[in-house]
Amino acid sequence: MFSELFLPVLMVIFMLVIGGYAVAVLDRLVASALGTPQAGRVWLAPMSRGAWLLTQHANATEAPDWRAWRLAPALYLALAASGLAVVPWSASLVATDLVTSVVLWGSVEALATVVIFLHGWSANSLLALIGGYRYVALGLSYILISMFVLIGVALPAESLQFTQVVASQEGLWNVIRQPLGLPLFLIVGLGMTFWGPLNLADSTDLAGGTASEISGPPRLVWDMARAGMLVAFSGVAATVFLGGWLGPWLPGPVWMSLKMLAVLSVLLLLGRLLPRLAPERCVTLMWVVLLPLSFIDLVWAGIGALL
Amino acid sequence: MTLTTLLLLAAALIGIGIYGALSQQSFVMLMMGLELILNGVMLAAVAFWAFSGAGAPEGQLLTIIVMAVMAIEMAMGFALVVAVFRGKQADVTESLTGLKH
Amino acid sequence: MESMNHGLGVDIAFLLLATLAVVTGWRVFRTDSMVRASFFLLVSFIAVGVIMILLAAEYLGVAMFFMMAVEMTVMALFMVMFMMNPAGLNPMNMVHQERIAIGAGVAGFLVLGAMALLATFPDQPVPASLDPVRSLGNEMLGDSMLIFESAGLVLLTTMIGVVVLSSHRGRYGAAAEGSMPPGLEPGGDPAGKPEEDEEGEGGHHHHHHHH
Amino acid sequence: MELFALLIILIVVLGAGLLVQWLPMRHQPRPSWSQRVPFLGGGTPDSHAWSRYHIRYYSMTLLLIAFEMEMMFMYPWAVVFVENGMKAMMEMGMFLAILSVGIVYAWREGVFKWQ
Repeated sequence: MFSELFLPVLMVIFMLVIGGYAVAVLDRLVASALGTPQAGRVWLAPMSRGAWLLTQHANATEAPDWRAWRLAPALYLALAASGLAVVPWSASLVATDLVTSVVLWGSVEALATVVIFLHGWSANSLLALIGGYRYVALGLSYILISMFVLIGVALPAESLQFTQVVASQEGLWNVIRQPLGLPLFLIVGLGMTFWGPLNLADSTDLAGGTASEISGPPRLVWDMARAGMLVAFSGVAATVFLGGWLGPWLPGPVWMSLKMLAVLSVLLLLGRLLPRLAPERCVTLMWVVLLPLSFIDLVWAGIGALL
Repeated sequence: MTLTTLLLLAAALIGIGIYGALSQQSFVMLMMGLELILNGVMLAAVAFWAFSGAGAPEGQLLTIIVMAVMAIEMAMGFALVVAVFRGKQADVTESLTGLKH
Repeated sequence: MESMNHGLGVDIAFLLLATLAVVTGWRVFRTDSMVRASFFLLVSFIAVGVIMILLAAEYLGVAMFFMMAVEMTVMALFMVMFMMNPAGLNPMNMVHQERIAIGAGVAGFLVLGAMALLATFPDQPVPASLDPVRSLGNEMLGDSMLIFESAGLVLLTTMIGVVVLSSHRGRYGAAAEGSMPPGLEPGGDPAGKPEEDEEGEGGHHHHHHHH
Repeated sequence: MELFALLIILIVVLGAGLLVQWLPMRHQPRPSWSQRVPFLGGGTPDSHAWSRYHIRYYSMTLLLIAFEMEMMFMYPWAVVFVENGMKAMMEMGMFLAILSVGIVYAWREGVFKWQ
């Protein structure tokens, strides 16, 4: 009972909390390394910001869709949790080892679009709504790229299960076997959490976009959910491209954490370094440039799997 | 969870879908009724596959085909709505007298 | 994965999911907000998807999530584009021939329900050793290859049809240029939406109220 | 059991997300009406944000629905790809060709231009 039910739940919650904190700290470290001074101590600042948000007065708009407005951040957090739940830490240490976990992750990406749109919609405020509409254009574009890339890694594994995908990388990691896969997938990750260059939903030119009207506890949940989704994404990326728990000397979960941290740092660095894309260019870029690249990735993966 | 209860649920979904498809004036809402009907059909197909098909893959294939029908219906339906709307500025079925004759 | 000899937990889960599917399916036609309506429909689909997962059709259930999430988002966008009152700030009723519709719905339910209750179906559950995804894949590459290929072609036709019907911006420029005001900016004011023409035409009984 | 664990995870996290919002805000008074005007970068709103709105990228969304249906076929195909060898490879070629024709056509017609 304990190992089957409580352990997975505890594991996922622990990962959400620790991962969210790690994202906040890493982002500050990256920012100060790049020359943006950060107020407060790097290790304490996320905590104090969280505590401040928790006690802050929550804003409201004139006639929001209350239920959807409060549900959307919590649902986004729950999606991040279900993404983390399918990430394997070792051959046996998986919160939920579904047979179709690759497809489940695809569904998480699709449902994230719904939740983010709902978040922008429910505030009944123009800027938030524009953020929501923009995000849908982006979300519907990257979902195909992500599916092609993930089908590419499922080919050599002959399975839609993440544990099998990792097991198929015993000899050679997918990042080398399918060189186009990881870069394309990282773009998806930035899109999904609307981080850095792909921040169309909550961008500053919309005064915060879908999050422009929320403050206090709802904002805390929203920020945590975004960070949690980034952690879940880096877990999936480390699993499917960097060989998951595989590695010499160290135990599996340690390798996994190290790989996740590496993916996270790359993502946060990219988020700080790349310029933000104009939303109307995004759709063309995704469909005309990146989607054909993901076709090439799939053909590459197919030939590689047959040889 | 038996085949009978599953089919009853499917019947309920189809019934609500029929109501929606017949009663709504708007194209888009009408399409929602159709989707709900197909939802019930898919559930029934999977239920038959699970309980009385002995695991024949055709049951699953049927569900996928229903899903494809749904996607095509939706894509073409919306494209038609856009085309008609652009021509007539109408989105309500009753104002489409031109299509009747 | 639970097989056919499932326990009480599965039954309770099924009951809850069935209620959720029916109630949200009903709410679709009973809510004022069109965006809410499409997301209610999404919840109904998700509940059915979870039931499919309980029935061991794990791939179909999970695939239902992503297919329907995308379809319902698109549905919501089209609601916003075409409905008078996408948000439900004021109540509205866009129903015609309601009695007939209710009658047809109830009749449909009764006929199908009677079939479910009275007919006897063979009792051949899925064998526990079957891998549903693998069998589906082999079917699609084996006996049902033709269906698979024709589905691909039909979808291509759909894509082209969709583009032909809905794209107003051909490769030689906008089709409606000159007859409609151009948009101001992406995501900006809804310029170019033909609302004024519509009011003048008198085809609608529902007016959009601004607060 | 795995599904049950996933369900518990979902419920616990969703509940936590709602509790973190609800608990501190239980006793908070709602902001006054004048404070509840949506932020428009200095502008004053004259209507609700929820109105009819022409979404410029709608052709792309319709294209996506057809596309995604093809993806539905590709997941089970991926599982049996290695078993079927060349036959599966041909299938993939056909599928990608169809999709590419769709994309190229839509691109030429300007579907991916937004605005």
